[in-house]
Amino acid sequence: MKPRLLIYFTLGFPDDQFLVKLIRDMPDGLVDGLELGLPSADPRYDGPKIRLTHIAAKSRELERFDPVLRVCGERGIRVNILSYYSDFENNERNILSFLSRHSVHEIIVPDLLIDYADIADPFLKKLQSAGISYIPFFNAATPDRVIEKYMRSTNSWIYYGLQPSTGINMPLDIQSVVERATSLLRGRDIIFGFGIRNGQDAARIIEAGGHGIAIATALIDDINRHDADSVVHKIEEYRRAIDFVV
Amino acid sequence: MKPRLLIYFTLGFPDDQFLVKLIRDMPDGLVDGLELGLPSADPRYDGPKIRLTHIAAKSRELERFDPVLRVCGERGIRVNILSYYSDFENNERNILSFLSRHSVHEIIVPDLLIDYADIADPFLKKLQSAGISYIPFFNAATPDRVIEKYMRSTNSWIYYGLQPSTGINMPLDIQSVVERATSLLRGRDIIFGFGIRNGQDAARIIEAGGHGIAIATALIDDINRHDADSVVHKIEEYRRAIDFVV
Amino acid sequence: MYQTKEQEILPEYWYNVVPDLPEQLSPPKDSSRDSSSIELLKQILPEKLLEQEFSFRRNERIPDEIMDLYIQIGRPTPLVRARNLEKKLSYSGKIFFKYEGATVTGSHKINTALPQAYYAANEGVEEVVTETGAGQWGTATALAASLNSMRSKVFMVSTSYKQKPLRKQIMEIYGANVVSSPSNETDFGKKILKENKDHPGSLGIAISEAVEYALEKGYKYMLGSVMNSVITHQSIIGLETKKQLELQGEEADVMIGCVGGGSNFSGFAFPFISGKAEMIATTAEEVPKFTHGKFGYDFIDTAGILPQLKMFSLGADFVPPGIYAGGLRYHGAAPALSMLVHSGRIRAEDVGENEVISAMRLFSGTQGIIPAPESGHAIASAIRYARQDPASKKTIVVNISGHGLLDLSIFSRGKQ
Amino acid sequence: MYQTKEQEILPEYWYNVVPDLPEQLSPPKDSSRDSSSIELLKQILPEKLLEQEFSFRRNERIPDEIMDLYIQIGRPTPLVRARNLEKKLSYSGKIFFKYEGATVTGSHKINTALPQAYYAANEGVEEVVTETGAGQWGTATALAASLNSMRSKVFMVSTSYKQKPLRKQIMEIYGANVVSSPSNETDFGKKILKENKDHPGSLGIAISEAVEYALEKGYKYMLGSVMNSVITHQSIIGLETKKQLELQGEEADVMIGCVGGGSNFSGFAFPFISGKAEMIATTAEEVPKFTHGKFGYDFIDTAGILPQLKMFSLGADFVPPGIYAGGLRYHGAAPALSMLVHSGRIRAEDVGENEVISAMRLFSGTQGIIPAPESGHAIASAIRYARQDPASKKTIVVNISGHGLLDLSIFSRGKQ
Ligand SMILES: Cc1ncc(COP(=O)(O)O)c(C=O)c1O
Ligand SMILES: Cc1ncc(COP(=O)(O)O)c(C=O)c1O
Repeated sequence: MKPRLLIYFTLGFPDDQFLVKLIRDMPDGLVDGLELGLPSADPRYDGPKIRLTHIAAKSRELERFDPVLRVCGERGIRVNILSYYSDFENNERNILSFLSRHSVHEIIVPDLLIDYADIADPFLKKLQSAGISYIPFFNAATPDRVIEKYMRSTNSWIYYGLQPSTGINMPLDIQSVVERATSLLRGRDIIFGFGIRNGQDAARIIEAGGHGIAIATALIDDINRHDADSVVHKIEEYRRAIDFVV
Repeated sequence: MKPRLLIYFTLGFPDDQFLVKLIRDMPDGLVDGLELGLPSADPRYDGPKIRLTHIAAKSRELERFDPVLRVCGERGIRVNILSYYSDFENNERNILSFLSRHSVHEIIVPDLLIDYADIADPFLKKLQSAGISYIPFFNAATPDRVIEKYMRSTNSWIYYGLQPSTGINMPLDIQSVVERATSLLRGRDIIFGFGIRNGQDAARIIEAGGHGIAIATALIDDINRHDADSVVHKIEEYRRAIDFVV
Repeated sequence: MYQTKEQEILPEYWYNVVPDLPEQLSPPKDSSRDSSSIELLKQILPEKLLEQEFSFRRNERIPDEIMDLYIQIGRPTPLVRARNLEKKLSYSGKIFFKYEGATVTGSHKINTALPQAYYAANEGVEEVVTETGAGQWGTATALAASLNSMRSKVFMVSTSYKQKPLRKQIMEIYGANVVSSPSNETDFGKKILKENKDHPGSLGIAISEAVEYALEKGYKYMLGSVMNSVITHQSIIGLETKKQLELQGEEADVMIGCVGGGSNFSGFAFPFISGKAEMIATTAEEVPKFTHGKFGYDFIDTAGILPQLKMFSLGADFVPPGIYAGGLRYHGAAPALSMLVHSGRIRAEDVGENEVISAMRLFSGTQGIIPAPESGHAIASAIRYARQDPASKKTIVVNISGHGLLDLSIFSRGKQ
Repeated sequence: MYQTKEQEILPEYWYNVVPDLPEQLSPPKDSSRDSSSIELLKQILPEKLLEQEFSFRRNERIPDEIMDLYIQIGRPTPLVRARNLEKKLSYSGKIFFKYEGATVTGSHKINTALPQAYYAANEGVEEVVTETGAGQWGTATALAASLNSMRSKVFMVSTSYKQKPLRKQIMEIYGANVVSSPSNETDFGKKILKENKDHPGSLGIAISEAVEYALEKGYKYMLGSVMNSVITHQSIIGLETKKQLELQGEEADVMIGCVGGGSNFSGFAFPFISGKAEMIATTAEEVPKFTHGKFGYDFIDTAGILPQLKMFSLGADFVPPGIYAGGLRYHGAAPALSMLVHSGRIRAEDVGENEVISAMRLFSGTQGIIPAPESGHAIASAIRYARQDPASKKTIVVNISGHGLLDLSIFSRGKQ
């Protein structure tokens, strides 16, 4: 199967118009999906660059983001939403109706299994009854029994973080991390994210058996400069890198 | 074979008359032999009691001891002479003629292998040419190679000291000492001496495989008191103790 | 130790508990909004160490070079049945102790100092920097540096620097450059000295100075506890213990160790975490992080240069009383250990000075070993346990993290 | 040490060299004409010890109870290949060291203290008495007494008493009653103090006091070296070493140890005496008993209460310079060892303070162990040997009789 390329944007950063334009003008088939982050008051597992996008996004009124979601729908780009549980908690109804309004059926909640493990089960039930699929967010620190448990309660693909937080670049043996993840999560598609620095890293992930990559921090500077061409150019590089492998 | 009983006297102690009388009056067959010590200026391996007999004996003129040796001859009692090498060295000719005068063919030299090991070989040659048999004096401290060597250069019986010096009573596991000696000296008769305290000890030596015992310090007090009856009485006790075993 | 049979006891891999935790470990947290103190680690820690820190492989292969050094410094350390102590306590079960004091530097600290120094040396670093409180970590660092042909610099908490001349001397014998902290060699130290020129120092301050110094000079910093990779290295204690028990046909019912930053306890106990053994983590009554601390994010160091960790803590600015067991004065405890105490898998226990000293006397008089005062806490817990039910048949295994030959003064404190 | 495989290394029998000597050992000699100082031994030494002393069995079975205690105190001790030292010296052969510092009391002395105390306790004795110079023997005695539920009294040479408070403290932790010698508790001590109230003391004087005290009170005296039974007990060092080398497929070409009274050297080397290994007995340049002493009868103690022994001696009234290595200050050396040096089987070598200190520094920096200054002499000889012919393929085995953690001050003496 063709390796998948996911791109992350924080909603509201740098502004809604830029994101709408960027997505609208994106070449056909360049990305396999978008991961859209709801701006958070406490993006604790994000590195300084993405942290900045949350701060910059300021407002958390979800209606503001409708145009971005709409253009995704128009272009047929698959979307999932990322929300910290700390935000979801206080804004549950709005978020759920935002998802349903845009027919988004997938959500990533990066802090759920870490800081809210004890209420994760009722939360997942709630998502289920709202028809939303929970995409487990795992990383190298996720214990086996946690992985086993959430593999049983969902049949979604998996988002796997390579680094302890986004954007930072710790020394990493990509091969061994990816191999461990794919062997633990046999039978599931795994998209790797967090700290992919360049096409080489991306290719190595696919070579090691990963099913796709997610890119975020690498694009922030260009987005911040409203430089859509450059963003697309970078995305194309990643695309080539992973397609080349197969 | 009947266990042998050897009695040691220091020549000249307490005086020649007493020794002559004691030996002359001794019951037939009570002892199997006498070991007669030449008084020494430095009886270094004797305990305080026998040391005293050497001091008391004073004179070292050997002619003085002729009567004692003569009565032994008359009674047919087998005799060997004990001389420290330190005395022999300076008095060689006299001692050799004393031995030949009384047809004594056996000599014990307790310090030879310890303090004079380096000149032991020529000394043994000299004895041999004088027709005198060297009785090895071994004890628990004698190294195996020393035992082997002197076993080869003589075919005498062996005198085996149980204690580091005469007369003292160190704690002793008689059984193990005797067994070790008899196994090392297989084929030779071994007479055990030094520190046999009582009939029980004596019996234990024979039981463990010893061929005989030598008694000395145990009699000194009685000899010193000129108490011949008591001396004979004690000797009889040892006789009974070792004869009883067989 | 050092026997031909050492290979039977030495593991080939270190064990990282993280994949076996009941819940996911919270990642370290940046302290500031727009810079990454996590990325700062890259400047002061060897790359290979960070790779270990964040990849959380259950089994981490021990490089051959480190294995050789482990053997040279006295691994495997002995696991001893404390028969004399059992008798003295009329305890019906068995008491074993794992004795880390048998390493040449006298404590478990060398277990992580060696790989850290080795990784640094492999990156061409010429000098490593660290702090020390009780002196054990500085000693281990100094030897590890010497064995890897590097210089070492040790910021030694001022009170210890004054009270423990022997410790300083050993570090110097191993070639270390030892300075009293707070010192005039860092901005942070200068600032503190300016406020109070007789400041007694603290571990948090000394860490801050060492990190600042390493950053400034481009040297590598060596961390003695708390971090997960350190605990992974220390797992050699528990892995050996496991094998040693196995070879004797024994099984641990209770495992006891003392907690400063948590490295000796975790290294000892974590390899048994999936089993049924009861576990007791003993802290000093004066530094009751588990029983009186808060479970949440807090700073590793006082200056707040390093990231925050989610752990039990009494606060990074906690100033501990001048207790005799310098190694237990740290305000926090390693995240994985904190989680397991929080979850109830590991029980925490505080013991006070008098109980510790009489436990140490009892132990020395029966087993002959003079334990480190830190380890004395574990011994006190073990004795407490055995006394509660002398008829019990349980097998107690206690970790003795170090010897106390250079801390003898503590015994005078306990004199009646 | 303490491994399951300990049984593979621990011997079942001690080895007594006497049956294998080239010549017969001269017996002890009474000092007076009309009393027996040999028989006096019966009053102050346990019967079983004397029985061993004078029966000279080649193989002396180690009682089970003592075997258990041996394991408790850390036997077998490690035999370590000093790879780092080899590298540092660019030595082409191998260097192994046997490390007696790994026992809980930190030196080989416990090897004989345990059986002596055990025999005394078996005879119902309530208190054992001894002297100590460097402190190692007193420490071993104190623990051995405690493990056998007896009291202990230690006459500690006055200079050491003042200079080594830590040593005194350890003995007290083990329950010993430690007094400075010369003391007011014996007639001999009083006499000496009367002549010079600041007398620095000596080992000979302390032995005399301990013997007098034991005689007076009906206690048993513990002797730390020189006697043949002591050397027999110490043979456990060499027997373990032999087995450990064997298990590794190695053979000793050179064996090196330091000599005070001769017990650690003899215990280490004698089990190899029938082989071909070269042997070097190292003494302190300041106490050159073999190179400048006389081979003949001399007193064990200064007061002349005990019998004389035929040995190399500098004279029982020899007052050694105040050297750092207290354990090497004794005037004589065990008779069997003296004989073998006299016969040429063992080569004697003197080394001086500077050479010793730099050898110790080299050893500590490469192997991590802080050796006792006494053992530093053996290390110096080993390094000398390796440097003489670095291309040699010989296997050097050196005995490190103790650790020097409580003697660190010596390193300051060696500072440039
Ligand atoms: C002997 C000893 N034990 C225990 C500790 C406590 O540290 P940790 O909890 O990391 O093992 C220390 C720290 O210095 C120590 O030196
Ligand atoms: C560590 C150490 N080594 C060596 C010696 C010397 O004694 P010996 O020659 O009897 O082994 C001593 C004596 O105190 C000692 O403490």
